[in-house]
Amino acid sequence: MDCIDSFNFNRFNQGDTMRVLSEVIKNIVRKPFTHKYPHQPIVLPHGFRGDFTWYKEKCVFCEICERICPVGAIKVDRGDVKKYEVDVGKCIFCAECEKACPKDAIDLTEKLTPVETERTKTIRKLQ
Amino acid sequence: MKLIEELKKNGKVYKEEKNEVWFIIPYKKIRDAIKSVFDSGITRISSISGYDNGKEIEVIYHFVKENFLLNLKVPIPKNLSEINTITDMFPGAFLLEKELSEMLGIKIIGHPKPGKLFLPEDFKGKPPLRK
Amino acid sequence: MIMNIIEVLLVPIFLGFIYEGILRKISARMQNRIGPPIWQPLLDFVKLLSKESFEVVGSHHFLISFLSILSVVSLLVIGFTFPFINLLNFRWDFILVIYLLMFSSTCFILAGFSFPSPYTLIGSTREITLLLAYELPLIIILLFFGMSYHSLLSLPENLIFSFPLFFISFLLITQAKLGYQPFNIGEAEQEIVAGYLTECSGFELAMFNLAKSLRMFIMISLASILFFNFKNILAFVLSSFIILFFVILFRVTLARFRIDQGFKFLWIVSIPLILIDLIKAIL
Amino acid sequence: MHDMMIPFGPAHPALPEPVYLKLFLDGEEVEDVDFSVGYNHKGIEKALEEMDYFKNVFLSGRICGICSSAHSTCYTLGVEKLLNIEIPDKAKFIRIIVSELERLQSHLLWLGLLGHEMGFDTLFMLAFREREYVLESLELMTGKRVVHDINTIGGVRRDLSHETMIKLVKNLEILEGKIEYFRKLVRKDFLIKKRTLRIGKLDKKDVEELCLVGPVARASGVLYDIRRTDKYLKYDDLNFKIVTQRKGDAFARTLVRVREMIESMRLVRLAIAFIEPGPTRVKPILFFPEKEVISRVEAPRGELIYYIRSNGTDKPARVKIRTPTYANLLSLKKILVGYTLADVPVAVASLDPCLCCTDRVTIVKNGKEKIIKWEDLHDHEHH
Repeated sequence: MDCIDSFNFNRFNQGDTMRVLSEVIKNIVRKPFTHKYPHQPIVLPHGFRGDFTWYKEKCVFCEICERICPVGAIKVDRGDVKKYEVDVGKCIFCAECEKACPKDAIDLTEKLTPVETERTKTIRKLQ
Repeated sequence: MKLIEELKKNGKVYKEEKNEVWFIIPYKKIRDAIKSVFDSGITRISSISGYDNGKEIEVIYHFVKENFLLNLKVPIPKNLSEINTITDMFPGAFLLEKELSEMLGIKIIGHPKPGKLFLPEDFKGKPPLRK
Repeated sequence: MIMNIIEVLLVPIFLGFIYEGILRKISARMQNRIGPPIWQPLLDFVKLLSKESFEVVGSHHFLISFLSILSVVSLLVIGFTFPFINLLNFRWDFILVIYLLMFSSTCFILAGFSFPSPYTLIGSTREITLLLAYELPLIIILLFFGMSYHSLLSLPENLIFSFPLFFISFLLITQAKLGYQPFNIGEAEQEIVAGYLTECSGFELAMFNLAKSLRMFIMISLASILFFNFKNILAFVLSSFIILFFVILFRVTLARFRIDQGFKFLWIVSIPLILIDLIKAIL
Repeated sequence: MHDMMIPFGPAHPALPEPVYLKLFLDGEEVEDVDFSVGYNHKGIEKALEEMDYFKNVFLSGRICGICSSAHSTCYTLGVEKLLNIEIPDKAKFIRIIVSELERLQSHLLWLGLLGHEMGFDTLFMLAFREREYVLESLELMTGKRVVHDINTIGGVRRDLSHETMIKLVKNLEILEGKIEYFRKLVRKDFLIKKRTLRIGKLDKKDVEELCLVGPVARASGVLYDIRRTDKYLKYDDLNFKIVTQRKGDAFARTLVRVREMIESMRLVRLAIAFIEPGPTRVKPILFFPEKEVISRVEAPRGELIYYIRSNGTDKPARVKIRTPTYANLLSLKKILVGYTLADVPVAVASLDPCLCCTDRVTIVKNGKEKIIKWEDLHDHEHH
């Protein structure tokens, strides 16, 4: 049979609370599962798509990342004064730019993005 | 299948794929076509899509029976912009028709509870998905 | 004299907060969380006092403040009757305890009724229904041991051994009185937001929360006075913690009853339990 | 004559979802119910029309937080059908692993919420504790915990390394015991039974009539699972069972979901075993013919349908999404009327509503009936 009917028990059995009780008693002596997050750092696995980092020395200002970004968070100005601007508030951490970059100038590090209280502070003007 | 023969009287097949049949039904004959779907024993309507192609509004009913998908496309002239309800035969189309009516501005004749679903009650202006 | 009164007023309040802190800490550990520090309820209270208390349109703000203070005061007065405080002891002091316990609950209910909100209305109605279910067994238990604390002295020391079923049903009543699972029906947040306290804020909420922690202290102390040896202060504290542990265990392992189920459960379970022990004692 | 009207939502402690239920009560009994949705308009259907096919993969993954990869799988399957490309087998299996892990975390989240609705916070905490293992696996596999973004047109974006597979299997071994524990718990627990048995009944006829989908339909004995009927991806190669129940009450839905978790874990193990080295992505030819396709997947909550229509440009002409909760909403009246107020949270939770999926829709109103363009909207949302 490729379908199972999980109807093989007594519906009129009132049930008990023993299972929760035993788990709860065991938990008293266990170490807490939660962390005190900001005081205790968390470990992010390898390959986590975290905070946006850009390396100026590698970048050739080819504008590929600007074109490929789904949310338009990256602005590249390849004029006389070369400018690179990223809005981390818009970034969705998809890592498309990291994949597309021919010079490996973009890295989504294994760090969390710092929280800002103002919208303007999330725009990073990199030079 | 008998239903497909039946439907071919009302409209014509324009695309046929594995487990999928796409019909185009003239606006006048939609009631008969839906009736024959209902009579054939299909109870499940999965979705109603609408698309404004500039000249007319195409409404597509997607019926499902197990793995078989039956799609009926009905072009509605823009100056008419109304269609009979199918909620009397397929109660599952209740919300789908409501959404269709508010997003594409099609009047659903005989809908049991017309009114806005997603948009605010006092919404005025062009239906959002009209081109 | 002044020292004595400060002791009598502040010690129950302080202990009430500590009990609640312990309850929150241990239930957190039982759920494998870290949980708040033990003095968190005290901090909450102080913070709530500093908050603005909103006047709800269609209700009497003064009345609600008054009710919240009344419920705290009536619970504090119960503390006066405790045998090691000996401020307010007379021949029928259990009657006073029963009356004041019910009165403090009634303050909550009246506060709920005085708001023009469906949530508080339903919460209060449910609380009244529950009151009808647990008040009778409570009265039977208290009056069976005599009319006063004094009469307890003539009884054997640890009553829990001679009346174990009384103890079990008293635990159930405690749970219903405190409004913890499975009897947190009157303030079921998933159904009626916060029940009878939905519209309270600031000072009133702080007072009602204080009344709740005080009620926990009173009910637990009452249970350990009735069922354990209360002449020895160490034994009293120890037995209080045992009862507190039971309260936590109930709160953590059980879900909430529906009001009809809760009402039925209290009647079907606690009344027969009491009757069995009664018959045993009479024979 | 109704005694009183209780507003349930749009912001309510029981349901972290923006749905507004008007409950008309007589005492404690629910006599009538009226609902309104649409508090969560994101304008996604319109936005999908204004971005190109590749960027839309990320947008479709963000329609819903809990069934993120179901949405993007459905979208990419549709576009692949449109382009007529066949993706590599390895990509198919990786998609299966991610979507089954997602089903696992979604059902665990749901189990926790069910516990929360009946005041059983310990069950909530336990379920969320075990969910952490699933999220950890997903994080390791895809790089993010909730919005995985693993799919792309023509395959998957990240390969599954050997170490990740070992870690995945290890996590599954831990989870197996825990989920078995939950199965025993919900079948035997006194108060869970008391609160869910005979609540929110839906019989087979209602399900067929109202076109309900997913675990809700299966709990009433209707065998309707897209994984089985459509055999998309590689589901026909993997041996799994569809869980059904006959009674159709909240308890039956609980059992179906808990049993489904076990089947999901089995599927993940099987898919890992089936993976063979090879490419994970084919480069699609970027020519979009004028065509219309329909694609269906089984999301954690049931059948999810995308209708995609192209007009020859690099942007879709129309994307219509029918989410599972949207179909299941119709049953609200059936499962609420006649029960008491205390049963409302449990009954609503037993549908597992996800209004973020439902309210995707089409327009954002700016106070003065001004239609905002997608670009404006992006700046708008931060203010």
